Amino acid sequence: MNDKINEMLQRSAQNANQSEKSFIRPEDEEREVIAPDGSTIKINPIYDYFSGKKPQEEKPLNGVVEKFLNWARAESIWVLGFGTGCGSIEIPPLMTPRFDAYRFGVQMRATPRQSNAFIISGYLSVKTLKRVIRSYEQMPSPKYVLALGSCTINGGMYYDSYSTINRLDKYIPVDVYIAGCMPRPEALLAGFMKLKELIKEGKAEKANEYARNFDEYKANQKKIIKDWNMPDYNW
Amino acid sequence: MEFFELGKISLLIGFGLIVLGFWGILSQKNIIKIILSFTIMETGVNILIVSLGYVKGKTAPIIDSAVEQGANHSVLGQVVDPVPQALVLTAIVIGFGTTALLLAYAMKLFKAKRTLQINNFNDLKW
Amino acid sequence: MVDPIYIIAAALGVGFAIGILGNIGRNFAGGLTLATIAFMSFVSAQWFAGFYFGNVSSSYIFTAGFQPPLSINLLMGAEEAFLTFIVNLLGLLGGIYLFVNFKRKGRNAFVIYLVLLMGFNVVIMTRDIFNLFVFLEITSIATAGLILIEKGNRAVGAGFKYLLATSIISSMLLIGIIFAYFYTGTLNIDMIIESNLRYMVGGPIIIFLILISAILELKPFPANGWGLDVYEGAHQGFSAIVSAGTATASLYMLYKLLPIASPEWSYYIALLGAVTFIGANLLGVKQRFARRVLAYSSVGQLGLLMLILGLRGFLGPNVNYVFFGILITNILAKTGFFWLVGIVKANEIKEWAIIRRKPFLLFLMGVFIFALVGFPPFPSFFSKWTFVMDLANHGLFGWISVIIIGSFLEAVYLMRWFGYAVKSEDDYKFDFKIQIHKITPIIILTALLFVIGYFTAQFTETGAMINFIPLLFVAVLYFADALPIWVKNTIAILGMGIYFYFTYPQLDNLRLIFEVIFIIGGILTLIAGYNYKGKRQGFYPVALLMFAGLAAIIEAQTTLEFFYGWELMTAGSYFLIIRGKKSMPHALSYMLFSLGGAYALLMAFSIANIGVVFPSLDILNNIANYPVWAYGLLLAGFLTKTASVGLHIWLPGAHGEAESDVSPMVSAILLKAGVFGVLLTLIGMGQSTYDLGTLAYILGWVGAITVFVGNLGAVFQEDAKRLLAYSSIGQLGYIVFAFAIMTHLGWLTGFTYTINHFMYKAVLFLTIGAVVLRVGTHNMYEMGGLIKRMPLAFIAVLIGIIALSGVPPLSGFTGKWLFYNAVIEKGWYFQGVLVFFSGGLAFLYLYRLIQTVFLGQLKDNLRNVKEISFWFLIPIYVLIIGLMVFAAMPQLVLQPLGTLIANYFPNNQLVWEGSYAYTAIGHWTGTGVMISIMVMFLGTLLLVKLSTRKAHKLKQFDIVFSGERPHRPETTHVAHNMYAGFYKAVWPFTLPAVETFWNWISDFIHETAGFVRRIYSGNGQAYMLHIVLFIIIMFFITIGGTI
Amino acid sequence: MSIYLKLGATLLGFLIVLNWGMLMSAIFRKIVARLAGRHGIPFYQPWIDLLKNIGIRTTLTHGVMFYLGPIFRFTGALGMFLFMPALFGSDLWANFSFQGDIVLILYFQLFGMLGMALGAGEGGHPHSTIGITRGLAQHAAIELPLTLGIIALAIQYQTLSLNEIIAAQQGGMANWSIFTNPVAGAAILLAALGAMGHSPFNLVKAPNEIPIGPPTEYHSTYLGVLMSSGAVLHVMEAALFMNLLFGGATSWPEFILKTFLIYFYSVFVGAVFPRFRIEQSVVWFFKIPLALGILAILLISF
Amino acid sequence: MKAIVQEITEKYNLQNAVFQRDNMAFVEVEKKFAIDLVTFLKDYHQFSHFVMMSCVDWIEDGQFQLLYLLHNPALKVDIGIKTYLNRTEPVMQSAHHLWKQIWTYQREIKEAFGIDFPGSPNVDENFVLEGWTEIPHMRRDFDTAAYSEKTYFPREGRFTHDPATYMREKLYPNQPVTAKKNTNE
Repeated sequence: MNDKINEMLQRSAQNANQSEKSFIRPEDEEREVIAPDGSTIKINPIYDYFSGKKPQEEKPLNGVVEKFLNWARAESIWVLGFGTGCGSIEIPPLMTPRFDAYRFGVQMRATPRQSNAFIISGYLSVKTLKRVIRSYEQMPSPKYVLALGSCTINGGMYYDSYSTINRLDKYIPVDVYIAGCMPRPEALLAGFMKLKELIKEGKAEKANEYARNFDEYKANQKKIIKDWNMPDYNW
Repeated sequence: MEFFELGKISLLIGFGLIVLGFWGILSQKNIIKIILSFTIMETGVNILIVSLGYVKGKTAPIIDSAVEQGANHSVLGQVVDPVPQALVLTAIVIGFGTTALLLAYAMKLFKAKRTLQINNFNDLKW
Repeated sequence: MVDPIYIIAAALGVGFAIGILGNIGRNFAGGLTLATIAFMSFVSAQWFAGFYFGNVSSSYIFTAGFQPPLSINLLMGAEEAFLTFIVNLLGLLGGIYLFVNFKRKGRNAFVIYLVLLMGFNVVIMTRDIFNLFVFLEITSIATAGLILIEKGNRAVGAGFKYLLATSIISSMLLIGIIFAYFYTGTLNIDMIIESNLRYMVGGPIIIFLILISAILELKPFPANGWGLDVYEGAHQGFSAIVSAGTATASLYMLYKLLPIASPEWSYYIALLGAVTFIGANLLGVKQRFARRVLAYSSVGQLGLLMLILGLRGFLGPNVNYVFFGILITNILAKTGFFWLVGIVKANEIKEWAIIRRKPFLLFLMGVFIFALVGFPPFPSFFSKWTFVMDLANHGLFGWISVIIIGSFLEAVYLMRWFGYAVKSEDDYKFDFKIQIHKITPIIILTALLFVIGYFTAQFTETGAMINFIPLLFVAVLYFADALPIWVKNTIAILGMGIYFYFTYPQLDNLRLIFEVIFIIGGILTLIAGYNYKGKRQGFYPVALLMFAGLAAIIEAQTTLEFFYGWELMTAGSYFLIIRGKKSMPHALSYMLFSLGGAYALLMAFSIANIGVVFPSLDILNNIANYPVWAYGLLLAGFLTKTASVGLHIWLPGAHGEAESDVSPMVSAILLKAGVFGVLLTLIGMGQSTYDLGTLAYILGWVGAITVFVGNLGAVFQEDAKRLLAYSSIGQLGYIVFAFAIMTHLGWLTGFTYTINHFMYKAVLFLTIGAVVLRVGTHNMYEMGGLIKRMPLAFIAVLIGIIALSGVPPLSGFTGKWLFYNAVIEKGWYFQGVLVFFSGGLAFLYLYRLIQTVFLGQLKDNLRNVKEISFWFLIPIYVLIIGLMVFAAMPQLVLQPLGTLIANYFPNNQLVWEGSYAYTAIGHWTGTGVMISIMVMFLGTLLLVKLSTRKAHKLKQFDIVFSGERPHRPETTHVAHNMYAGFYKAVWPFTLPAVETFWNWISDFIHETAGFVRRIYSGNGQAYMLHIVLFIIIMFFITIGGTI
Repeated sequence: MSIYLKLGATLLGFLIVLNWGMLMSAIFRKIVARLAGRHGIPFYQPWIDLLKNIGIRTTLTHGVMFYLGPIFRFTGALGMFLFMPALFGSDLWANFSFQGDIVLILYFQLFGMLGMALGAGEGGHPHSTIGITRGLAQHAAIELPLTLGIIALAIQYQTLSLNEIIAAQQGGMANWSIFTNPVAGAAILLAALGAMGHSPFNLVKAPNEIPIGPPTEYHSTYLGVLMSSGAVLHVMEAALFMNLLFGGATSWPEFILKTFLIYFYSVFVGAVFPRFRIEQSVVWFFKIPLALGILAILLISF
Repeated sequence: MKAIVQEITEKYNLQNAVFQRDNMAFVEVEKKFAIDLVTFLKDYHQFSHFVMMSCVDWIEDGQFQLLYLLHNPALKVDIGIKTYLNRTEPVMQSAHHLWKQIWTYQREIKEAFGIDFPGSPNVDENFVLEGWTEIPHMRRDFDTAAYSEKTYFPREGRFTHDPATYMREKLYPNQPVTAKKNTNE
C-alpha cells in the first residue's frame, strides 16, 4: 500500500508546478511531417495556417459618399448570432411581431463575415471572451459592438468572480452600452436607435480605434487568456 | 463337336488367361501380384497369337524330316502358318522386357516406401 | 539424299557400340550420342528440304530385301520427313539440355535416350502394323527406363503407372494386330486398308481394338491420369521430350491407322479430342503446381490436335497447314516451357515471382504463354484462324465453340500464372542459376517460334498482306531496352511520327480520325514519358506493341489483318496495364474479357467468311447467313473493349492501377479501338439488306445503361484514377449510344464525343497521373488544397471538367446539344432521358474530383510539393489548345465530319451557315456563345477586381469556425464519403450486380474443376480401371455392341 | 437594328430584371413577415443591404478561385437573361436568344453553379463543401423531371428553340402549353419547386444546420455580387417556366406579373412544407415528378 | 436501514453514524476504508445508484471532507459516506472503476480543490477553466475578490447598494423605518 501512497505524493508534487507549463495542446505545438518525396517539413500550427498580419486602419472616404454609405450602414445592421451570458435570450423577441427589429433593417446573420454588429449580451467568462475576440476580429471593417447589461460595464453581480471580466471595453471596443441587469427588448431597440445615430454621425469608428491601439488591446486579452493558441489577429 | 477341337481350345485358354490377367491387375493390391497377373495376361496374348496360326491337321513349320520335300510337294500345304509363330517370339521378348522393368520398378518402389501396397503410391494426384 | 534407314542403323549401331565398348569416358559417350542425333536430324532435314523445294517424291524403304507382305517397309513421305525432322531436332536440343543430367546417370542413359528417339522415328515412318507395335513398346520401355534411373523417388510411382498402362494398351493393340493378320493375312497397313477389313464379319471389333489402343496412346480425357503423372513427375527436360515425342508419334500413328476404319471414327476421334481439350483445360484452372499445370496444358493441346485430326475432312487443302501449325507451336512452346520450369525450379505457380530476378526468362515465359494461347505472330494464331474459318465454311459452329471454350479456359490459367510471375511478391529465399547448356536450347526454340510464325503467315494469301514492319520496330526497341529513357522515347516518337507520315495519305476520313487519335494521341502521351528517370525496362517495346496493334487495325484490309491487329493491341495493352503496382488481378480480368471479346470476334468473322474467297473487311457490310448472330457477336466482341455494362468490371481496376502515363494511353486511346470496331459493324449493319433495327435498339439501351452505371459508379469513388476510369465507362456509353442511333445527327454526336472524350480524358488522366506522381497516393481524401501548389494542374483539370460536364462555352456542350437533337429526332426518348440524367451525375463526380484534390485544405505533408512535371504539362496544354479550338470553331471539325457521314446517312443533316448550326428543331452557334460568355465573364471580372483592389490574402485556417480555430487540415477537409446523403437515396443502383454475376461464373468453373479433378486419385490401379472402363464405353459408343 | 442599340436594350432589360428581382425578394420577405403577423422589412431594404455590402471596407480573399466564384455566378445569371428572349415578338427585347435554344439555357444553369461550387470549395470551409454536395445532388435529381417535361414539349411543338415554343402558345390562354400539355406542365412545375430553391428544397443554404452553406466565407462586394445574381436568377428561372408553360410575355407588365405569380407559387408551397433532408428530396423527385414526366412523353409520342 | 448501518459500523468501526431521516443516514469512515465500504455497499447491499460525490474544505481543521452519496432503489434509502483527507497531502484513491460518472466528479474536484485521484481517466484535463494558473479556485484560502480586483479591471466608483435599504430610500424616502435595520456594511 505504501508504494501507492508515495506514488500519489510524487504525482501531486509534479502537478504543483503547473503554473509554468504552457497550456498549448499537443496538436497545436510545432511538429515534423514526412513529405511524399521523403523530405521532412516543420509545421508551425500558428504561423503556417494563419495569415497573422496586423489589422490596419481603414480610413472612411470623403464627405458625401461616406455620409451616404453611413446612412446605408445604419439602415441595414446585420447582427451576428453569437449569444453570451443571460442577455442572449433578449435578442430573439426582436424578431417577433411585438418588437419586429426587421423594420429597422436589423437582421440576424449566421457568420461573422457577413455581420456588422456584435451584441455582447451579459457576463463574459474568460473562456467565452477568447471566442468573442476571434469572431469580432473576423468581422469586416465597419463593425459595431453593443454591450448589454451591467456585467459588461462593471462586472455586475459577478464583479468578484475569478472567471468573468469586469470591463468589456478593455478587451474589445464598445460602441453602445445598454445598462440594466438584462435590458428588455425595448431597451435593446433603443440601443439600436442610438447606434444608428452614431453611425449616421460617423462616430461609430471603433473598428479603426481597435486597429490603432491593437497592441494594448491584445496585451490585455493575453494577460487573462493564458492558452492563446491563435494568431494575434484572427482574419 | 468341332467346338472342342485343338484350335478352339487354345483360343479359349488364351482369352481365359487374358481375362484372368486383367482381373488380377485390377483387383490385387500387392504390386508383385499385379506384375504376376500382367505376365499371365501376356502369356494369354501369346497363346492367342500362336493358336491363331494353327491349321487343323498341319505340322510345325520346320522343314525337317517330318515334312516331305520334293519337287511337286509344296511345303506350305503341310505346315501351319509360320508368321504368327515368328511374331510370338518378338511378343514374348517384349513381354519379358516389360516384366523385367516392372520388377525393377517394384524393387525401387519398395526401397522408397518399404511397402508394396499400390494404394500407398498416390502422391501425384489431382 | 541419304537413305532414311540409316537413321535407325546409326541409332542402333551407336547404342550397341556404347554398350560394347565398356568403360569409355562418359563425355565421349555423350558426344557420340549427340553426334548420332545430329546425323539423324540431318538426314530427316535433307529429306524435308527436298520435299519443301519440291524436287523429291516420297519413297518407300524396303527391309530385308523383300516386298511388304513378307517384310517391313518404311515410308519417307512429306509428312514423315517433317515430323521426323521435328522429333530429331527436339531430340538434339533435348540431348544438349539433358547432357549433364545423363552424364551423371551414366552411359546407358545416353543409350536409352538414343533408343527412345529411334523408337519415335520408326513409329512415324513404319508402314508395318506389328513393327508399329514393337517400336511403340520400345519407346514406352525406354521412357519408363529413363524415369527409373533418375535419382530420388519422385517419379517412380508415375513411371510404374506409365509402364503398366502402356503395356496394357500395347497388349490390346497386339490382340488387334494378330486378329487383323488372321483376317487379312498381311501386316502391312496399306494392304490392310485395301483389304477393307471393316466389311468382314467381326472386322469392326478388330479395328476397334487397334484404334482404341492408338487413341489411348494419346491420353484421352478420362483415362489419362498415368500420362499426367509422368509429365508432372519426370525430370522436366526429359518430360518435354516425352510430351513432344509421344504427341507427334502417336498422332501420326493414329493418322496412318485411320483409313482402316470407317469414316465415323473421325467423328468419334474429334469427339474424344474435344472432350480432352475442354476437360484438361477445365481441370488446369484449379491447379496450383507449375508442372501439373504444364501437364494438363500438354494433354489439352493433344486433345486439340486429335480434334483437328478428327475434323480433317472439312479442312480441305490446308489440313496440313492447320495441323502442323498448331503441332509446331505446341511442341516448341511446350518443350521450351518444360525446360524453363527445369531452370526456375519453383514448384508453386505463386512462387514464380522469382523469375523476375532474370527479366530475360520472364520474356521467354511470356513468349511461350502467348504462343500457347494463340497470339500473333506465333503460328498457332494463323492455324487456329484458318481452322475456324474452314469449320465455319461447313457450318460446324458447335465445334468452333468447343475450340473457343477450350482455348479460353487454357488462357485463364496460363494468364493467371503469368500474372503471378510478373506481379506477386518475390520474398522467396531459394534462388536459381542459369546454366548455359540449359538456356541455349530454349533460345533456339524461341527463335524458331518467331521464324516459323512469320513463315506460317506468308503461307496463306491473306496472311502475306500483314505488315510486319511495326513488329520489327518493337523488336528493335526490345533489344535497345538498355538505353536511357530519353533515347528510347525519342526513337519511339520518331517511329510513330514517320509511320503516321507515310500512312495517313492513303486513309479515308473515317480511318483518319481514328488514326489521329491513335498515333498523335500516342505521341502526346509518350512525351509525358520523358518525365521518368532511369531505364524504365520493358515499357517501350510493350507500348509500341500496343500502338503497332492499333495501327494494324486501322490499316487492315482483311478480317485476318484486323484480328491480328486486335490481338497485338490486347497483348500490348495487357503488358502495359500489368506494370502498375497493384494491378495483377485487374490485368488478369482485363485479359480474360479481351480474350472473350476476341473469340466472339473470331466466331463472328468465321460466320462472315462463309462462302467467301478473299476475306476483305467489306464482307462485314453484307453478311449473308445468320446476320443477326454475326453482327451480335461482332458487337459483343467490340463492346468488351468499350467496357459497356456487363463487360465493364475490368476497366476501373485496369485503368485505376496503371502507371501515370499508361492510364491516359489505355483510357483515352485504347477504348477508341472498340469504338472503331463498333463503327465498322454499324456501317455493315447499315448496308446489310436484313432488318437489324432490333439489334441497334438493344445496342442503344446497352449504351444508355452503361452511361448510367459508369457515371453513378464514379460518384462514390475514393480513388481519383478509379473515378476517372468509371467516367470513361460512362463516356464510352455515350459514344456507343450515339452511334446506335444510326442517323446523321446520331453519328455526328458520336464522332464529336469520340474526339472530345479523347482530348479531355487524356488531359484529366495525364494531370491526375502527374499529381499522383507528386503526391504519392491515389486516395483523394489524402490530397487537398493543391491549387496553391499546382495552379497549372488546376487550370488543366478545371478546363477538363468544364468540357466533360458539357457546360456551354466548351466543346462538351457541342456534344450535348447534338445529342438532344439526335434523340428527339430519332424518338428514343427514355434512353435519352436516362443519358441526360447521368449527365447530371457526371457533374457530381467532376466536382468531387476537383474539390477533393485541388480545393479545400492543404495537408501538412503536401506543403511544399512542386508543380506537376514539365513533361506532363506539354501534352496537357497541347490538348487544351485543341479543346479550345474545337469549342470556339466547331464547324472546322463538324463540317468535314458531316460530309463524311453523309455518304452513310444522307438525310436531315446538320446545316451550317457561317458559325451558326441549324438542325430541324434547334439552332446553336459555338463561336457566338463563346464570345458572349467571354465578354460577360471578363466584364464582371474587371468590375469585381476594381472594387476589391486591396483584398487581404488569407491562409487556409482563416475561416469562420464558430469561434474556434481549426486544429488539423485533415479534420477540416471534406473529402471522404462526400455524397453520403445522395448515397442514401440511390444506393440500390450502386450494388455490384455485374461483379457478383461474373464472380458466380468463375466460382462455378472452379467448383466443377475441383469436383471433376477428383477422378485422378493418384492410385495406379484406379488409372488401369479408367482405361478398361474407357475401352468398354468406347466399345458401346463406336460399334454399338455389334461384333 | 444596330448591335449597339441591341446591346443597350439588353443592358436596360437586365437592369429592369435586376431591380425586379430585388423587389420580388423584398415582397417575398414582406409576405412571410405578414404571415407571421409582423410589419416586416421596408420594400427598399434589399437595395440598402446591397449598398451596405458594397460599402464594406475590408475584403478578404482565399485565393484565385474564391473571387472567381461570384464572377462565374454573375456571368451565369447575366447569361441566363441573355440567352432567353425576355419579351416575345419585340425584336428589341429578344436579347441573344438567336445564339442557342433551350438546351443552351438548361446547361448554362450549370455554369453559375459550377463557379459557385469551386469558389465555395476554395474558401476551405467544410460547411460550404457540404452545402455544395447537397446542391449538386439535388440539381441532378431536379434535372430528371425537367428534361422529361422539356422533351415532351419539344415533341409537341417539334422544336427546341424557345422563340418557336412561345410563338406556338400565342393567342389566348387556351393554347398555353400548361393547358395543351398539362402532364408535362405538371412535371415541369414540380421540378420548378426544386429549381427555385424555396422551403422544401432549400437545404443548400439551410441557415441553422450549416450556417448558410456555400456563401459562408463570402462578404462585402462578393456577397453583393452573389445577392444580385441570386435575384436575377430567381426572375429568370420564373421567366423560363413562364416561356415554357405560360405563353411567354409580350410586354414588360405581363412579364412582371407572370414571373411574380410563378415565383410566389413556389414561395407559398415553401411556406407550408418543412425542409426535406437531401435523400428525401432526391427520392421525392424520383417518385411523382418522374412518373408524370414519363406519362407526359408517353401521351405525346403515341 | 438501521440493520445495514449497524452491520457496517461493526465491520468498519465507524464513528458517529447520523440518521438524518429514516431513509437517509451519514457515516464517517477512515480514508483507507472509504472505497472498500462504498464497494461493499454497492455489491452486497444493492446500493446500485451513485447519487453524487462532493467535497468540503474544512480549512480550520486542515482537512478536506469527501462525501459519497449512494442510493438503494429497492429499499429507497440513501447513505452518505464521509471521509477526511489531510489538506497537506490531497490525494485519494480513485473510485472510477465503480461508476463511470465518478470520472467527471473526480475531475471536477481535482480542478476545484486540487485533490488528485491517480488513475482516474483524464483527471488532469480542464474541467471548466482554461489556462488556470492560481491555486485551485474552490479552496477557501483562495481570495476570489482580491484575484478579480488584481486581474480584471474593476471600474472605480462601483459600489453595491443593499437592495432592501436602497429601494426603500428610493421609493419611500421619508417613510419611518418600521423593520429592524440590518447592518450589512
